[in-house]
Amino acid sequence: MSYLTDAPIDSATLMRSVLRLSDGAAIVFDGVVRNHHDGKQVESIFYDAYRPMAEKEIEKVVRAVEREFPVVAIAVLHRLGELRVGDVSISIACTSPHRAEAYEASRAVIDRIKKTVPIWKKERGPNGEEWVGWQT
Amino acid sequence: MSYLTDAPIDSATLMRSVLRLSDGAAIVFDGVVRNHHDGKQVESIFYDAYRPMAEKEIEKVVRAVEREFPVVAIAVLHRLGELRVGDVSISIACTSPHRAEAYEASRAVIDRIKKTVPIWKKERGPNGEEWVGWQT
Amino acid sequence: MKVRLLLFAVLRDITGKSEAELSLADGTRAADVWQLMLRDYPRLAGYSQPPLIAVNENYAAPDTLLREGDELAFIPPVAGG
Amino acid sequence: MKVRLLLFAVLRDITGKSEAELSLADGTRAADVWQLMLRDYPRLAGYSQPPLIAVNENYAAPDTLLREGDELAFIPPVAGG
Repeated sequence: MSYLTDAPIDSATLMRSVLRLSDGAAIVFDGVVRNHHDGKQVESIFYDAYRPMAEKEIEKVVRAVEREFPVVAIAVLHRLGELRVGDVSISIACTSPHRAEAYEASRAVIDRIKKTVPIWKKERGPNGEEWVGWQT
Repeated sequence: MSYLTDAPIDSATLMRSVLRLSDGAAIVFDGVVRNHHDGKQVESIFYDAYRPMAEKEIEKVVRAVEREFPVVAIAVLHRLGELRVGDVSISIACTSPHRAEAYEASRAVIDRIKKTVPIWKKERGPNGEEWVGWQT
Repeated sequence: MKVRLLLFAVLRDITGKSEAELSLADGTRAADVWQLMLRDYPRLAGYSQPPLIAVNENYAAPDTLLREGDELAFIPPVAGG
Repeated sequence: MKVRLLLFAVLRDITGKSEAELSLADGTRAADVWQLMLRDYPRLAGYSQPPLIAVNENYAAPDTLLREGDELAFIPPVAGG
């Protein structure tokens, strides 16, 4: 299964894809395009990726967090391309018999994905566009 | 709006009901009927409530957590009646410009609802049925 | 005075009722009604702790004085979520 | 030796290319290619830090020796999620 998609994300379906009969808790984290960043207005975001490497790096994060929380099942889907305000850019579903581990795993997955996965975003707003994160 | 329902819960719709243009993170917690509890097999759960008081107590939890995390918007829906394994019993959506507060608020809401809201569950399994939590 | 008693979950199963109208002496406190319940339904004595009490849809102390028209409910340990 | 260079995001915008085939001397290390980039695209010198480096779809140290057929990519600070 791919962790990347060019289509809108259906978080509920993602969650159901990992939910087991023994799970009592499901945490879904959705990253959403918001209308502001660093004080600037945002209208849309273009997500670019080094796709095969991004797939591998997300897989590494998922496997590592699953090893740390063996009772948790994890699904991740990151959308690429042009997204508008309100669109879901990433969805992370963590299911578990009890909720504590699902919350912990969910935060670990998003924190690590943001650090290591080769995905970039260009923000577009009324005053132009800019790739986020690399400053001149 | 009511916090209680007798119908299946649509978590995605609940999340969208509170998502604002300024929100970059949405955490949805779904409580799900699982097939075991305290070592016993579970086939279904019947949820009963003191409805008007449960509405008020959920409202108190939501308002208190919103006061503690003013940037977070919160929606809660608890299902009552007969639920089967895999059915969502409660959905809690927390949206926020950034994710940290949404995670914190989400955990606070479910932790407190489980302590104070007058809702009860009767578990049904192959060996009979039992109201959970009050021991003889 | 008349007080309306609501019964939920295990209490409804044990009493076979979802509500009852009680005629009580003035000065009756909420916890006194639980004593009446224990007298009428001895099975309830087997539970490890008395239930919490709600008067008019709010949690209330056991020594709350009841008044005409109050709605009283016993709240066994909750299990929502 | 030939090495395939992949360019993403801001690097693609600055160079106007999404990939390039490089002919490099044996013994060339990954970071040496970044020096070539700085020579060809002086704008890149304005960035506060050099990008990370990936060789064959894995993060690699700057002093990694390149080999015939390697796929090299520079990874500016990531911003997924």
